[in-house]
Amino acid sequence: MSIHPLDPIQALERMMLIRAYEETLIDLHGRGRAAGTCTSVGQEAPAVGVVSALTADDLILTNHRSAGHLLARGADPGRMLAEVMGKRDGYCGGKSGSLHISAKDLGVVLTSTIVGGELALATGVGLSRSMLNKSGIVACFFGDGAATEGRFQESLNLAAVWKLPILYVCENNQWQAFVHRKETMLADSIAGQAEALGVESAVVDGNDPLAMFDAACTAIDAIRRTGKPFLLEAMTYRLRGHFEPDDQAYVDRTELAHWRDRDPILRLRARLEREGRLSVDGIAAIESRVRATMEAATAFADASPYPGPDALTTDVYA
Amino acid sequence: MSIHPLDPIQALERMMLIRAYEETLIDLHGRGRAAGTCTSVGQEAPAVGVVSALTADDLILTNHRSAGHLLARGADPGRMLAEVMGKRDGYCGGKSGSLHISAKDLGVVLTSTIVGGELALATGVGLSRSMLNKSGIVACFFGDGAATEGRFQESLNLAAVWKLPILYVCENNQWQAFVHRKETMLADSIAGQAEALGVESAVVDGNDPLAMFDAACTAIDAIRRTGKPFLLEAMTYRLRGHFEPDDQAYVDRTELAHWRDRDPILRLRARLEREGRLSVDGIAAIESRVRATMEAATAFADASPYPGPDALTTDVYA
Amino acid sequence: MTTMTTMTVNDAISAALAEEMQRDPTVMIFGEGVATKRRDLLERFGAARVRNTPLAEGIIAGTAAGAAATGLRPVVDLLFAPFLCYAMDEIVNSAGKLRYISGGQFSFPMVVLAMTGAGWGVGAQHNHNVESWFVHSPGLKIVMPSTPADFKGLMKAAIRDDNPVLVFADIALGYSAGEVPEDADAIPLGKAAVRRVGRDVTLVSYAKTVGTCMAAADTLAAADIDAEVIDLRSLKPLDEAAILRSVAKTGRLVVVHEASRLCGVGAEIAALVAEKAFASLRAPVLRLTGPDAPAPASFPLEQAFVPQADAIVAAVRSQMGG
Amino acid sequence: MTTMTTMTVNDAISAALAEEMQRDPTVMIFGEGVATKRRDLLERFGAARVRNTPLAEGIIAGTAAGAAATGLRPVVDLLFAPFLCYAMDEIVNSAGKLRYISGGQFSFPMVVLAMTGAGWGVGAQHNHNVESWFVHSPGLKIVMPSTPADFKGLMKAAIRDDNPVLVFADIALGYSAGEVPEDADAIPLGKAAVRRVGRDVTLVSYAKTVGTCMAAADTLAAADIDAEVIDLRSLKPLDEAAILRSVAKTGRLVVVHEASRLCGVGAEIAALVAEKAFASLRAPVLRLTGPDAPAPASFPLEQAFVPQADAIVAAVRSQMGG
Ligand SMILES: Cc1ncc(C[n+]2csc(CCOP(=O)(O)OP(=O)(O)O)c2C)c(N)n1
Ligand SMILES: Cc1ncc(C[n+]2csc(CCOP(=O)(O)OP(=O)(O)O)c2C)c(N)n1
Ligand SMILES: [Mg+2]
Ligand SMILES: [Mg+2]
Repeated sequence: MSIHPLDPIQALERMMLIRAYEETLIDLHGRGRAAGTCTSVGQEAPAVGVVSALTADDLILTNHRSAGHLLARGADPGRMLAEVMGKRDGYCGGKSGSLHISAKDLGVVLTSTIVGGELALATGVGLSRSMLNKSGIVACFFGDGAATEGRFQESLNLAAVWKLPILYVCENNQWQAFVHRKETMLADSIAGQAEALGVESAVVDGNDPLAMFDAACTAIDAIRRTGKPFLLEAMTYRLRGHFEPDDQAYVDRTELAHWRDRDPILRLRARLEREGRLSVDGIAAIESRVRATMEAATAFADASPYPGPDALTTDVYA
Repeated sequence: MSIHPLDPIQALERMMLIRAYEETLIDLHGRGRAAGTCTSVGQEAPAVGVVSALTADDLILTNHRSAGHLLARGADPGRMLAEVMGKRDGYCGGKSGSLHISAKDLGVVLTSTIVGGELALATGVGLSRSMLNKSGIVACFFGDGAATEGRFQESLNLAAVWKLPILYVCENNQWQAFVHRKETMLADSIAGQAEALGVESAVVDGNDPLAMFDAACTAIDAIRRTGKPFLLEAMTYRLRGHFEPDDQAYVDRTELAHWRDRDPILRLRARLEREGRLSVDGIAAIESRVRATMEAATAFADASPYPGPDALTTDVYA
Repeated sequence: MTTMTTMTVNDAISAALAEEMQRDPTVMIFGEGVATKRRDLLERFGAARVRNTPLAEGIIAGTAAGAAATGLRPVVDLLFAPFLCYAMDEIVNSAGKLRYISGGQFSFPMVVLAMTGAGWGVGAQHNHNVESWFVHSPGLKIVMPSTPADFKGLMKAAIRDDNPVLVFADIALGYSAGEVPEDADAIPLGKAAVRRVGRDVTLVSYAKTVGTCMAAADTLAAADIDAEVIDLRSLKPLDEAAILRSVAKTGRLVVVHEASRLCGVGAEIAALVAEKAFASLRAPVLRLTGPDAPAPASFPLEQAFVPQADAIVAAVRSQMGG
Repeated sequence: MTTMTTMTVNDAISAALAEEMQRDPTVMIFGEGVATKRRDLLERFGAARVRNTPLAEGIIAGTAAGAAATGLRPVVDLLFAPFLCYAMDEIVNSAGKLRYISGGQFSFPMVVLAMTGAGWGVGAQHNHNVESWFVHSPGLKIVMPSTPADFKGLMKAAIRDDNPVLVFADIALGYSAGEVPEDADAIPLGKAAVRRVGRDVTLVSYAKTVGTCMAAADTLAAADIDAEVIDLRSLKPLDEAAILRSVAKTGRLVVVHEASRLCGVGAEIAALVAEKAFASLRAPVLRLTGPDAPAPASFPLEQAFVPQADAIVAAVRSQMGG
């Protein structure tokens, strides 16, 4: 099943919506109205690039930094904000909060805040795809830190041996909470481990949504053709702290500056302007649409009631 | 610290002692006097080759198939048999049984029957070597099955990042209980994973104790020189069942026959005879020494009393 | 009238697996050596539904959870209870919690099978009765039967249940035989069985120590002490009504299990009765359990680890004030 | 006379770490972000003794166990209790059992630190009170203090103990301040503290709900009901004598904790009393605990998860027959 090419203007708008969503959350958190949350600021490209390459029957598993993946999949920012605020209209009725949002109707099976949980369950979702002869593949987003949990090896190895249709997407953002990636592994890339396990892989510029989209299309074609898993490693950077609040005092200033210059949104926008494909009015129009969307979303979430006390013990057992 | 070369005649005698020990156990088990045990029949070469390359202050961690490693280290077969039979004079007072024998005075820190336990603790033993400025290194024996547990990746990665003096020895015996290795991994060797994690490795003929000894000496020199871990992968074969009893009905006959022809003991013996270094009397002398040792060991274990009932709850807490 | 066949506990588990796989094509089983050891299932249902796995309990359980959330009903054999320690995250944090966390969007119909208990003499890394960990954890169900018929019926119910169910098999019972109804259907989870009706004291147990309680009851009967023996069968849901009904009648309770004492299932039952049957209690509630120690390998020590019939008799006599 | 300083629970833990690392060069600490978040310790004791690790709880705990068996006294910070699920094998099957399995040849002097409990609002994969799992497991000790002074003293004792000790920090208490003696030494493991002396009812608790019990006691006092409040501090060893002494006096027991009910520490205490203080019991033993559900993220639900003072008051009134 082929995907129409990714319109760079649309990609830009999606990335800007994700950024605006996170900035809304940061603001809400600052005003004590949202619990600690991990933002995807700086990592919008893998989300938009990869998710745009998926079809409706593909399934997604992701980690604690999942807002971009959800929004790129078309999730309602209002229901997402409501969930973060623990409101009844959140995707999980307020029981998840920001860190485990799943949305069955969008094919988002899991946001795991147990680092590695997404890797552990992805094989099962891939297994059900093949056992039930479903056409969909599974996209599993995880971080470079998750790649140091043994589940990474276990998941890729089982997917390789059982030929499971899984697109593994590692967002190598150089940080694992308060630890720099270089403190946790000798290699600069995890792709070598995938190769050693017999899983094909590609390392991609994780701050370029178009490059991510193309790489994802190629990988997904290979998965559909061979039935085998594939690993995409997106080289990107966590521009904000691990969670809110985090002053990033432990982050090397030059490294941060280097990556700020490569902000995926500014980069794509500059390129499109340079190529004369994005006018001042064009960008203004996008900005106002995004602003309107987030204002409506915030209003919706604010208006949503908290779940009633009975919700404390519902949904525990079938 | 250098090791005098390994005398092939001594190597042969040690391997024959290990084989005789296992055959004694099989016999005891057959007569209902020892609980289920995993024998090392066919895997005597890595034990004798690697352990002979260790010095007195090196430490050993191993897995459920540890009789060879213990005997090569000079363990008393009488105390080992007593442990298997749950007797008071066993290395662990009968509390371990066959599957977890440790011997502090021999530097054998752990026999883990949790597959992967030896990999999980080895890094800590390596850490204490470097923190306490001990000259010894750590030898960690594990199987190809253990290499499919995530702890394998976690252990090698931490050892690489922290530069821990660990000699990882994978006895790739082609089987993981009742599952053939090929059902559990795509590659024929796990060395590629070590390389991907930045751990140097070598694949060795695991049915040749002299080759194992030489490879171990080279690896240990590298570890002492660089402080970094090293992986040796011994290609060998489990000639008996997973544990006693096991009719091996699930084992391919040609594969088994192929490896029986490469029995490490018969091979070395034939070679030494061919080279005229082992006479008929010589082999007879070894055989009678081994027989005498095992007869004495069995008598010792038989004579040893069971622990008293109070032992049930001693040694739980310090 | 239903005809009976005699089969062992292991055969009862196999029969339940075969019947449920026959009944429902989404049921499958995998684990270390499963396809090798269950050749019959492999030949009957094929290599896709009966699989060997790499040696990695975490991904086995995680794969089961992911498959369960998206349309399959996996059964995983994790071999021995201590090995579940490698799969705790997948069982507790994922399978047990994600229905709730997702606000009920996803279900986790999966079964985790494991052996435990004294009998093989291979020590504490194969033998550790950890069932109470899972009773304490939300979203899970736990069964630990004592008869072939219950193993078959509860295994079938576990496979059909839409929640994650852990089935613990007491290794000492594996080859014990018993009658199983030919047309046995699922036995509902959460229902205890009264193995012996009595009026003087209630003995509550599960797994192999149910037999120990029956033996103690016979000895007590000879001394005109009439013990009621309750086999819990399911540890979660717990059949509180059956326990309270019996204690209301007898006024005396002894809980017996091999798992160690502190925060075990016996503690829960004693606490339940101390709250909800307080008025009918006529004697201290007693627990006979394994010690707070790892399981020893040495045969005589391993035997001593398990509560014995004479200790139960002595406990009851002390309650009867004799 | 000892001078007092006021410090938070988090500061008390840091102070204990610094003092023990100063006292004993074999003490070290590592974990995800430990060197980043504990800059003070890093600068004072160096990069060899204060380390960041890869994100892998299993190998962190296993490394601690291996190091403890061979001469070091590691402290590992596993961050949040649910993450211990990735380290269960190393904690339970290795650290907890290998002294016994080895016939006493090896010791495992290590400390595992983790936060848990309601208060942050981030849900069930960060908040799960699993302390009773470890109470049930042999070879481990568990502390869960409620005051800065106890955190400091028990943390020091945990580091000096030759057994593996788990220290659970109730996240809601992290920034709560209290007086800590300047020259505070280790507080022995296994000793409860009587926070309030009373004669009518015994309230037993630990961690944040000790404060809830104190509040309830004040309300009860206004109604001339005199509650004794016991803070367990250590969950294993459990100070059985302190509990039995109090219940022998009051004849009434209410156990309060945030962990869920089934097979929790409250079950153990209720069972203990139903056996050993049966004669003095004048009312049903009650437990007020978190529900058998994962921890919700939603603020009002998270608050509702934790036992409240008015519920304790109502429980006691029911015991007083009114
Ligand atoms: C099992 C587990 N351990 C630790 C944590 C705490 N934690 C949350 S996110 C995080 C860092 C994850 O790093 P990475 O996988 O690279 O993802 P990133 O945050 O960089 O996107 C840590 C340590 C957790 N949630 N789960
Ligand atoms: C964690 C764990 N899972 C499963 C087992 C059961 N088991 C014991 S040995 C074994 C096979 C181990 O294979 P490998 O690591 O290759 O060692 P080998 O037996 O071949 O020497 C298995 C599955 C175990 N002891 N521990
Ligand atoms: Mg990262
Ligand atoms: Mg093997």
